[in-house]
Amino acid sequence: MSRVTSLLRQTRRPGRLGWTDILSYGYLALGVVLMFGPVLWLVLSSLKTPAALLEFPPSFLPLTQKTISVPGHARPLELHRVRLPDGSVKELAQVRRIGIQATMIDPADPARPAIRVPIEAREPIREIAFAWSNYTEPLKQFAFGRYFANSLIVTILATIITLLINSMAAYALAIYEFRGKNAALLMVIGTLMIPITIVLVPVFLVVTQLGLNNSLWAVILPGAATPTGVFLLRQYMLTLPRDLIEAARMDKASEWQIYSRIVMPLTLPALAVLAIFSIMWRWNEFLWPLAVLTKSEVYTLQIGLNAFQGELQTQWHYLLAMTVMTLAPVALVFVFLQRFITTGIANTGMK
Amino acid sequence: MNRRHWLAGALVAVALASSPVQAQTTLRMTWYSDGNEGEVMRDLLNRFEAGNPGIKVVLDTVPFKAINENLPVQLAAGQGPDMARIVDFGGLAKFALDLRPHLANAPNWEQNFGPFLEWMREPGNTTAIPGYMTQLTVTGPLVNKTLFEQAGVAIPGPKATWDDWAKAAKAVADKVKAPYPVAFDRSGHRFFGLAVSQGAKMIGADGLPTPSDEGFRRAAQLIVDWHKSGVMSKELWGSVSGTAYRGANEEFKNAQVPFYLSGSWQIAQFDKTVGNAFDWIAAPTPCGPANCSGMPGGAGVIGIKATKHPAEVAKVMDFLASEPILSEFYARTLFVPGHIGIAKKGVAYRGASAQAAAALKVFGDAVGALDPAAYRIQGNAYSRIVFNAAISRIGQAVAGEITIDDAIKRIDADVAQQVAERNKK
Amino acid sequence: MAGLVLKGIGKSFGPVEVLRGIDLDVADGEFVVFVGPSGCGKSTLLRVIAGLEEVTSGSIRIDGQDVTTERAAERGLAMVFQSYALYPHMSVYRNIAFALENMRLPREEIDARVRRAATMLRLTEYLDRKPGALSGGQRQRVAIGRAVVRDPKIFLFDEPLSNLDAELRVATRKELAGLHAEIGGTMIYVTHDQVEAMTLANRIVVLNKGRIEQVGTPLDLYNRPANLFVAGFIGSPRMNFIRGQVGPEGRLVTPDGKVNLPLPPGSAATGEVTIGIRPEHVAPCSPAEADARIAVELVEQLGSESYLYGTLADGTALTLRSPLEDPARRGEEMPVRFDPARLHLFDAAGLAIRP
Amino acid sequence: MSANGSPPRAIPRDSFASRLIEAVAGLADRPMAWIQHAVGGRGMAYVFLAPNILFFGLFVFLPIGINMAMSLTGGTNLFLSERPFVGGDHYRALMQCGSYLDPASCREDHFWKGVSNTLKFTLFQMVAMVGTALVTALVLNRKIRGRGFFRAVYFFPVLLSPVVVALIWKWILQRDGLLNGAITLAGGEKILFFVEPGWAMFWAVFVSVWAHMGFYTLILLAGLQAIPADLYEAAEMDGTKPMRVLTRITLPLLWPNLVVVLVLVLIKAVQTFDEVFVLTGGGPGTATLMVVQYIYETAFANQVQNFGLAAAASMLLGSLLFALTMLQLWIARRKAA
Repeated sequence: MSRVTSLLRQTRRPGRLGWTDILSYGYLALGVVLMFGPVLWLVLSSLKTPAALLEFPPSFLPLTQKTISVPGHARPLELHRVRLPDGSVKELAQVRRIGIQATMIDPADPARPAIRVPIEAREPIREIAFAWSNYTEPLKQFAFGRYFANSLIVTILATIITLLINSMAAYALAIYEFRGKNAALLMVIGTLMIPITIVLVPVFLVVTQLGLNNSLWAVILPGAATPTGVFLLRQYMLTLPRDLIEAARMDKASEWQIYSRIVMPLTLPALAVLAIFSIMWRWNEFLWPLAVLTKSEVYTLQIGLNAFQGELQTQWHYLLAMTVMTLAPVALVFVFLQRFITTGIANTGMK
Repeated sequence: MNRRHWLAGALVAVALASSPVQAQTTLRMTWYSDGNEGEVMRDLLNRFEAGNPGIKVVLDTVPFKAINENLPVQLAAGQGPDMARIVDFGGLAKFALDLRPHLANAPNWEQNFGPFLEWMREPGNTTAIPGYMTQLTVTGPLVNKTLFEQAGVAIPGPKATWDDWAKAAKAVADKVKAPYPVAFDRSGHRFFGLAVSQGAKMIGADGLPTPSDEGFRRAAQLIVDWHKSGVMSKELWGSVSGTAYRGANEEFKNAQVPFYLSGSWQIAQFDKTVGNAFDWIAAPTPCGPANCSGMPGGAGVIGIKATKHPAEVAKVMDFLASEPILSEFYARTLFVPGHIGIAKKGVAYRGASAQAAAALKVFGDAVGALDPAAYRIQGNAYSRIVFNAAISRIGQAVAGEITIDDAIKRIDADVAQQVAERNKK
Repeated sequence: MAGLVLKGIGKSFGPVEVLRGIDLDVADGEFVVFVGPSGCGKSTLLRVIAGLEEVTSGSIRIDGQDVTTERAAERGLAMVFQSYALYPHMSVYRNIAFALENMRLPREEIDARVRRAATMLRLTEYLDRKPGALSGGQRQRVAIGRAVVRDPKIFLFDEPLSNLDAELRVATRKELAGLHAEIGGTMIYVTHDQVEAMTLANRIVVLNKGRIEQVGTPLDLYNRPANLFVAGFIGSPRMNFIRGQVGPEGRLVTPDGKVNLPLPPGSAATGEVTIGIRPEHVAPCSPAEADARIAVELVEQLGSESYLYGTLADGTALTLRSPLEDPARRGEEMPVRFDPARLHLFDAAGLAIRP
Repeated sequence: MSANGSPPRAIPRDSFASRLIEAVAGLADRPMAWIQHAVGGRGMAYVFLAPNILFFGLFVFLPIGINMAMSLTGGTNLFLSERPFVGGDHYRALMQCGSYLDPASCREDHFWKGVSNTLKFTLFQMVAMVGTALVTALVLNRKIRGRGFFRAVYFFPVLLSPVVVALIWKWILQRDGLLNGAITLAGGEKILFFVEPGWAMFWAVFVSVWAHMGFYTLILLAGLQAIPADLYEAAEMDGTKPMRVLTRITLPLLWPNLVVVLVLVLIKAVQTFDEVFVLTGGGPGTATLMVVQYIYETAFANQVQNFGLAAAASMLLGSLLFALTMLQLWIARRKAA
């Protein structure tokens, strides 16, 4: 019974593995498979040839048809495992296939006359091969470097602006008493729930009137003031001791100095959380950039990458490979800031 | 101080990134790609630039979604490129530039693009030359010959009916355990590939759409019935909502579809990805009570009215639409030509296998067999409204959410409402 | 260094009046302690002086200059907070230097001042540490150091010792006294602990419900409390209060007549009075000398002395201090005598009746 | 914050970030000092608020105003000046229903279907999300070896874009996907997940739980770790049954965090669009068509881009969201009181 209790709290009997522990580890192991598996699947899929991508049942690893060069044949021939009429199984190379009949020869003895095999009797022999061309081809085709740089500029500048103006507003709303404070708070909270998707057209109109179309600012500015950001930072700042701010005031710090030297450094965990979300959001943003960026010089990675989606065809092999490329920076950010993120969220006054 | 310099440098860099240096006349063409046509176009444009040092053409490749969803908004806002590759000719006609005054040889254009120019013009206008066709598409069936052979079922002949094909495909599928005996792209355009042969006209005397005529009903009924009897799988028509497109090309490549109603644009890709896995052919469109016609369609490049350089745009267009260049474009992209002169001469497709070349020939011939009604439907300014309403509602009927009668009532209502909205001034 | 003049200070938070009509003169170099029960307004008054709260009415003059509307930063004061309010992300050095940096003093000047303060407060070896790595007493000294380097016109202390344990509190109290002796600045100190007030102050200001009850030197307050509140607040254990009246023959008598005391000579008291007597001025005695008898309820033995808690016949609690180690047992009845010279009398309004 | 002057959180010593902030902020010291001199210390509140309000005004409030104007005008033109005034036509069209309980009876049946799907999705998702996050948080709250690693594992999908998440799962769940491959391998029949309305909704919920659960787990975990251990020890001394410990100690003390999670899940669920759209395309039929998808398609994907109708629908959705926000505020107030 106390073991069940311990499931509900944090202590484990030292040195003993109870069934609750086994249950927990089982759950966690399942979690690892469930959480990482799909992403691993994406990565492996991105290394498959277009044909292998569509195969069923799908193979986990990227496999391709094994071929062999046979003297007397200009092109390498496909290798198959063939069940012969006498019941024996042999590895043969396919010279040609017409309808449901395949013509095959023994690669070890190409001089022997070819035999005809019904196609059900042969099974392709395959080997692991990574289709790196999924990566190299699109890199040649589209200006990955430029799109990457644009995405980077958008992400970094937008995040800096977001952090700055939202923390300033949060500071004003957390620290000062002033006329209109409640109205400002209500405005912030009232718009907390409005998704940008539903006001896309009016925002487009505003941006167009400001003459920002086809400039990265059109992507950077509109989302910079986020109610979520203000709300999150304000909640955190409310937990800072007022004494600190008053002490700073006694120490002849100007209001700006109090904000920048005292409050900002102490709000770092919350800022880190907002930064992470801003980075993720900006890096992944698609619908809005698509609406305001039409010149390829200013494309972000997401637009460039989705250009593989045509009207009638989607070049999945390229799309998946480029998706993996855009995931790489995300994974990096995650690896380096993981601790910050996880402890940061825990501490952001989400209470 | 250093820090400040660095910051200023960064800001300048950003400013530069967002305002490119203007060299000569730079024209922009918004483009989308299904396959290699973007590369080919770039190559041709390079050739143009070499011959015309004063003009530079930038190709802005976007997801197709942006062509249909964002480009209209950008054009409406007075933004947008100098040229664009589009498919909704009727919807964007009001933004199109009339190239005629700037063209060296306008009659030549009329001669070779005549029927398609009508698609691109605003209603009532009979003279404008808005652009040219980067491809003509024509709907038609692609057949997995190997599956038919494995099942031992004979492939229906040239004048076979829809019913013949449905029966044959079902028989094949049952034998070889293919989950999709008949597959249709979930697309209004493809639906009309069936509906035209059932006698659908779509357009009333006043030029406004009247979707639910007899032929339309018959076609809709057929689609729903085929789903009920297992000839079609709900996977395509029943699995998504609204106007979403779903193709069965992946399933076809995986040898799960004996009969796939799609169109000429699939050929290049199938040639590349099916490879040696099975044999496939293109077949003529099956016959209905009215005719054996499929639907024409296609994509074209138009000039945009708001351009500051109409003469230069015309120059580029003239180059791209010229016979040798366009012929090369079709040949390298394996597109069915949307140029009457080239179509007559035939295109020497490059790098196409015998199989693909044969299929292209079938589709080329199919162009000749198109019913005038099919052209009228494609050229009507409201056609896409009807296409979208049709798949959205028939999709619901296929999913079993509404009856076919309700679906048709809804289609009429949807179309009427949208037409009214468009004509609200 | 500077003096401080408060005139008619009033402060309200919405409908709640926290301070009313405070008048106070603090001389240059004086150590003034504000005491009072919690909620009496002493901290608010300190914050008003600091400039952290705006007054609702009245004026504040520092060094002869009206600073009523000036912000905290401009008043040239330094404050030590109850929580110390050290900047957790800065080293001790930066904590102390922060204000000097804000004043844009030259680097060398800042460094010299910080080091001088650190030496004085024995913080030199901790200058690189973050406040989180310091003990309570060290943090306290950093907070003081932060105030000292500024060379402020007035030092303000807001219950600076309340977060220290008893032993450290006594030690730090002495250090503070030493500091005042050494630098001689004007200091205003808020506490609810009367021992701190008594030991540190030149003058004590007793506050209650937003008003000043009495201002005076510690002994003044102890020996001549102006009213019942001050009498009860200053001194520990607190003063005994017995309800009584001035009898016809000029004696103080309780309603039940069991206590009967001579009226102090020259007293003007008449009618209903409250008799106040501190525990140390009540002593056990022989039955013959007794002014009253108490039933002993609790005996606290502190070693050097003992406190006896008992009740008079009418139930009034009475505490007395006895130098004896074992003066009585619980339940015993004990005769006690009051020192007649140390009786305090208060009228019905609670004001002291002075001869 | 404890009163003994300990730092509020462990801050890395003179971290690079704080030094950077300090250096950059230093550049603004003098200008800001002048501004403060001009507007006074209290006026600085408005100065701090100003940039945000400016951005908010330009990119949130102005658009909402334009949206409102758009909802009262018709046609396909973009600029308000070119759009004819139609009054409440769009609202009337949206509200025209035989019965509000039956979306099919409405003129704009897809709008109401979207509303009803969104409500369904929100309800299922809230239960599933909070349930899974709670269980995961409880497990992670134990003294588990490699806790940081597992915490990261569950959090990782939060960082993926909704489109990528949906793409991955679509790839897994389609007829010829990984899951059906596994089912076939195990001897089962392929399941057409996107053809069965029930399955489609299930996977829509599942995938969104998969993608966002990690975030809520962390919030709940923080709450669990804030519960004093001696409460559990006291409960154990009292011989409290484990279920009672959960229901009488853990859950009540976790309540504030649970409220936050519930509210956030609610907000996100109502806004759901791209994730579900890419995964199921709103199908089968219209079984997973969300209201935001309806708005998006009305404004963009339909050939006649009906900005007016979309704007009207978004105003309706907006008011619903506003009401929900106020409800949240009210709950928060009550909690505080």
